[in-house]
Amino acid sequence: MTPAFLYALIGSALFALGLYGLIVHAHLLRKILALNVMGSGVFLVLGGLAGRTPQGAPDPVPHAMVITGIVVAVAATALALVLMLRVRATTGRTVLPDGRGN
Amino acid sequence: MEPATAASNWGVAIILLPLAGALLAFLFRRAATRIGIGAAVATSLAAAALARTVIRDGTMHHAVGGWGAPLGIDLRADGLSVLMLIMTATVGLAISLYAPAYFRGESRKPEQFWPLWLFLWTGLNALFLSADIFNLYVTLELLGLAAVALTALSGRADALTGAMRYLLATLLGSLAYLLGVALLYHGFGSVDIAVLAERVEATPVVWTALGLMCAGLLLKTALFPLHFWLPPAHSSAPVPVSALLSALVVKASFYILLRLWLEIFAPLVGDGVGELLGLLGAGAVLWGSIQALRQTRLKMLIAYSTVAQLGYFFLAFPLAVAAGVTAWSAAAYLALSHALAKAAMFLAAGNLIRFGGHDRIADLDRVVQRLPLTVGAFALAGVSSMGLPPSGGFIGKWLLLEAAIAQGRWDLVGVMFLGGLLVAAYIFKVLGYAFTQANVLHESRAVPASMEWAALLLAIGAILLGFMASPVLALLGVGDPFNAVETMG
Amino acid sequence: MNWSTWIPLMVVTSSLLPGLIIFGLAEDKVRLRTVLNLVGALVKVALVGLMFWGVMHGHHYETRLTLLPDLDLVLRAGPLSLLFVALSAGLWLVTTVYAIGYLEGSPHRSRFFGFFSLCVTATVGVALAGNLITFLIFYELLTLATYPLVVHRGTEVARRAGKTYLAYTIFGGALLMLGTVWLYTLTGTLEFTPRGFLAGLGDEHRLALTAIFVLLIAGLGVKAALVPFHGWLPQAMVAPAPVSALLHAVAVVKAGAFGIVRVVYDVFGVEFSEGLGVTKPLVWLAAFTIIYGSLRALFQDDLKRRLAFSTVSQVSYIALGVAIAGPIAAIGGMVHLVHQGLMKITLFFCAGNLAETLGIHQVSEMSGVGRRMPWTMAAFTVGAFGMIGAPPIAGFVSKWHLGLGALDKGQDWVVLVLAGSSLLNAAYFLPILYVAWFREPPDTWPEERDFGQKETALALLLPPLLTAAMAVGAGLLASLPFSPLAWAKLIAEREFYLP
Amino acid sequence: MSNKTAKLKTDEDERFAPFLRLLTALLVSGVAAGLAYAVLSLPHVATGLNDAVGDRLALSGVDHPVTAVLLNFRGYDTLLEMVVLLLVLVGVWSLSVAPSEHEAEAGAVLDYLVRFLVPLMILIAAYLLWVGAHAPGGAFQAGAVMSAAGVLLVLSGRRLPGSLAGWPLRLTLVAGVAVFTAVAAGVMSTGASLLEYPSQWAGVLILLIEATATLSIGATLAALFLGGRPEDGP
Repeated sequence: MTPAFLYALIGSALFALGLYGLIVHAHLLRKILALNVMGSGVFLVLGGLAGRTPQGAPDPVPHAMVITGIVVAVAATALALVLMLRVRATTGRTVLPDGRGN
Repeated sequence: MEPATAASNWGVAIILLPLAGALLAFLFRRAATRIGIGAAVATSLAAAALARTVIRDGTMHHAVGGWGAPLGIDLRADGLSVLMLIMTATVGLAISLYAPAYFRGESRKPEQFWPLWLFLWTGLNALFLSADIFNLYVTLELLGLAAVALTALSGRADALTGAMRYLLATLLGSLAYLLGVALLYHGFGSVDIAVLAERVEATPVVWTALGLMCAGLLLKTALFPLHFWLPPAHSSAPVPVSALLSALVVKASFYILLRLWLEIFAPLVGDGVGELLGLLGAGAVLWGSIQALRQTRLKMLIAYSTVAQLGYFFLAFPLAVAAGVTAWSAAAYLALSHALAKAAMFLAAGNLIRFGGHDRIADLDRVVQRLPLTVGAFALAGVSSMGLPPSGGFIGKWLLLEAAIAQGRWDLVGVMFLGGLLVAAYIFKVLGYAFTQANVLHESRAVPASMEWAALLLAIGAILLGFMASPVLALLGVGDPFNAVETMG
Repeated sequence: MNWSTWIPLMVVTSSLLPGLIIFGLAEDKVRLRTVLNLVGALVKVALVGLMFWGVMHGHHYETRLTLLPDLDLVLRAGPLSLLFVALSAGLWLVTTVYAIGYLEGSPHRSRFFGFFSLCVTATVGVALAGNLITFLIFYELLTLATYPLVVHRGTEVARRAGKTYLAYTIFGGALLMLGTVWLYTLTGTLEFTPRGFLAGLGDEHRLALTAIFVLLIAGLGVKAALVPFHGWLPQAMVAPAPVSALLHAVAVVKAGAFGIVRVVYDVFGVEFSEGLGVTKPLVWLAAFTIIYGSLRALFQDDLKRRLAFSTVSQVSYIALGVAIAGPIAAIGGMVHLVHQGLMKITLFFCAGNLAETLGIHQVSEMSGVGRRMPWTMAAFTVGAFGMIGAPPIAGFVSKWHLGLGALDKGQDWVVLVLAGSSLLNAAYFLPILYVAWFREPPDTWPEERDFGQKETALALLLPPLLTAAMAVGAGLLASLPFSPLAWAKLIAEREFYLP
Repeated sequence: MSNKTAKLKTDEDERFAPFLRLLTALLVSGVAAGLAYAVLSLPHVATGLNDAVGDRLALSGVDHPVTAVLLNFRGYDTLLEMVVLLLVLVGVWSLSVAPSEHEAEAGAVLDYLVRFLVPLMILIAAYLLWVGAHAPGGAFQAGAVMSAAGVLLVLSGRRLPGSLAGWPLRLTLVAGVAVFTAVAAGVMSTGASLLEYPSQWAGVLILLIEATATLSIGATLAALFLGGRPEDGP
């Protein structure tokens, strides 16, 4: 098992773990965190597998994609957090009404 | 590298024009409405120009940065892309005419609406032009986040929770899609659709990527049973936003799915997946229609109607096996008609709400006499949704029925038959009340003419599509997006 | 491309354009609206007259627009089209005059006349359709255009009637569309062709073609009010009288009946249909509907409902004539398309007059009304006797040919059906006439309006008198050239049966 | 769960029933297993686009491959991604107003620390930006450090003065995307493709884009941290 595959496997596990958290938890903050865990998993898969080059220096394209992905994830998280605070401010609760979303 | 052609310039322009508009509208807040309308007109003109050049010169290719795939990102506009861009421009222009009157008098709303909507438009245009699955991810996020922000614009509790649910769903969908992109890249060393199409083989990686990307995109497209987020979001958003979401945003993820399916996955996966998508589509048609029929609020009814109509597009997947071009053309035609009709319906609903202060269907109270243009818009849009002639919906349904009958798929024929009756039932439920005197008295507010006409013009567009099948189908043939040549061979 | 290419389209637009303009008119622009209505109607009649002349002299009128790559929107003036077009154009003119009088002073007239014009547009389109998809388009348009007329009054009863109307017609339209698409996938063409375009299809398609026939006839049977698809018709009676007249005599039921003629003769071809074995069941169904409608009519006290069930019965004569599948019966069926129109519209005009002038809606309220409104009741009497089949009124000519045609094809039992129907017609019309003419009038009428010296408004009185006169004329002068009968014979000779 | 019982519980208590959790766990394990299987089926050696990037690196205007991909080969992604960031800021501003200054007065130590750290962080940001051309670094890293400086200022109770919170702030936020877009479109005037830098100008243009991007990203992230639009004007 090369490190590249180890990263990718851990990434897969994080993705699944995040998915579990997203489904099971009702609290919006936990859901948002769960999505971030999932995102980290995806980035690990994307970035980790770039290390399979014969030369040793990793493939730069996935790395650039990860940076792009991270910025998008940061932005999405910011929006989600502000939205969560607004939901809490208007409804008094930090869960979604009528069941638990996903 | 390759010289920039006229088509390339227009292709780039329809991405950069709304972007520039968004930046300016954000910067010069007091002029946001004027800048927004200007950008909308300019973008629509650019879309028309692009369409003209693509019809004349064939598919547009543009290698961003001059590198070309697989190192760089390619933009591509074939008939299908152009059709989607025209659809976006038409609906976008109408909504841009509608929004100023809708937001007039509300402090801060115009300056918030216009940049977000123009960002959304940028995302849509970029998405329909992209030939690169990672770039598509970025456009998807651009689109999704703009849509969420717009959904929450009113700040009311139902809008906020609707937006929150929508955000969680759309992010989950994007992540699943992105993981699929990651697997495809590492499996085949490219994120360019055309390059991937040459390289992919039916390996576990492709299957996993297919599963992830399909699941993510279906969630974003709100295909039954992944539609749970759509009705609350689409019904609680401000009216112009509801129209955008239902008419355009769900089409974007469907478009990506269609592209991936046509170019990457279809040759590999056999009939099973297509059958499954068709089954879900059938479920959507029936379930969405029944739910729509049960609603007492107009906006909820229209939102569930979107769930149902989205199902029709997916009926094309099982039919494409033997009648590819007809089935896909039908899906594209239905998507186009639905965009115009559904936007018209939401805008009409917005007028009714503005007029009576509510959207309770049973209390519409002879509104046909007071807002004839608006009810006319709703009715015409309804005609197209039902698939009755003459309308774009009729052409789409005709083609889809033709494909289904030719293959003896009586199960799908039955679904379309039942679906059509159910649509008629809920549309005429609304119209029936619009003609009938209600027992309640309520105050009424004047509805600006621009709001009535925007709805009506869109609806008339949906009707006129019934007479434009030849040019539209000819456009769809540009660049052979549906692999007609291969199917015949 | 010459001007005759556009005449069929102009016939359609001559009511479409005024209709669209009327939608935009303010409620109080009475005169402009009236002018538009009448000019449209007159132009249409003139154009139809022109086409009559042309077709007699062997001219060819066809408008063709591309709809789908291999399917065109075709409007074509053949002899059969002209029969129906002439009926609708002529009766639209009369009905417009009547409607202007009937609706005077009532609200929402712009909307009413707008949809009224659309309705006639659709009917004319149905008549001129040169292929099945064009027919389907106008057929569905007719459904949509009549709905606002049915619910025009805006009451809860009207809303429910509209719902029933749609439930039937939308369902029927869906069946028709299904059959049409199916047919197209088999043949690749939908062009109406004399003696049909299916003869080339092999035996392996028999089952599919039978199913398609059933789908098409069921889809058309809804509007033609064939049992069991007739339920909407009596309910739709809540609509204003001109609408009832239009629904029953000209537009909706006739579109269905006309469609049946088209499908049997120009799609399947009568020999092919017979070979397929589908005409026999249609004869039975039509015969059953004739008797059933008459029986139900016997027990209705509401005048318009009685007339509605009478329509259910009478329109099936057309289907009967077609389904017997012989030349003489076909003549009877087609001529009844016109004759029934003239007679039934007279009856509905009269019923409208009674309701509008005296507030009479029930048969039981009609005692002595003949003395109060002699002209109206005279017209009514002509219509009623025509329905019964008494010579020399038009209805007799239809029944005579139907009977002869049935005997010609060896289906003698049909004559019994016709005789039975006539007896039943008599049984539900004669009591009305007796009560109206020979009973004493009551002291007060339910809701009397004063028209001075005249029994009612002139715009209400002239149309039924005119149509009644035409019904008599069509019967008396049946043997002259240009009579409906002569034209029906021409159609049968030219289109359906080679000499 | 009915509304009545829900009210008695806190938000955190709303959870799935154990049975459903188990079911979800099983489902998710299936997803993980499928992913692992797919990942392990990948070839053990793959160059991806490594060689392609290496071949063209000399033409890109920078020496570091990741920066070359970010700003040149796939610069279009980066442009759109900066649009995403800006868009989210517009969205956040439409949702809420920034909370006004915290009552908690910044202590002397924090105040001193901030005075000391902020200039240093700006310096580090500038270095990261510069070094990005040939080593790990670049606009995003630099922007992140800049925004950290901004966050420190916010935490110490400082706010932009009203005169700067209006259009000067908005201009700073927009500048990154605006300059990037202008360069991307501007090069087309010579007949080149979108974002096709003339090779001798590539380095300079990328630096220009990165410098403004750093500024805008820093400002945007800090503004996002505030969580709402500044209270200014009506």
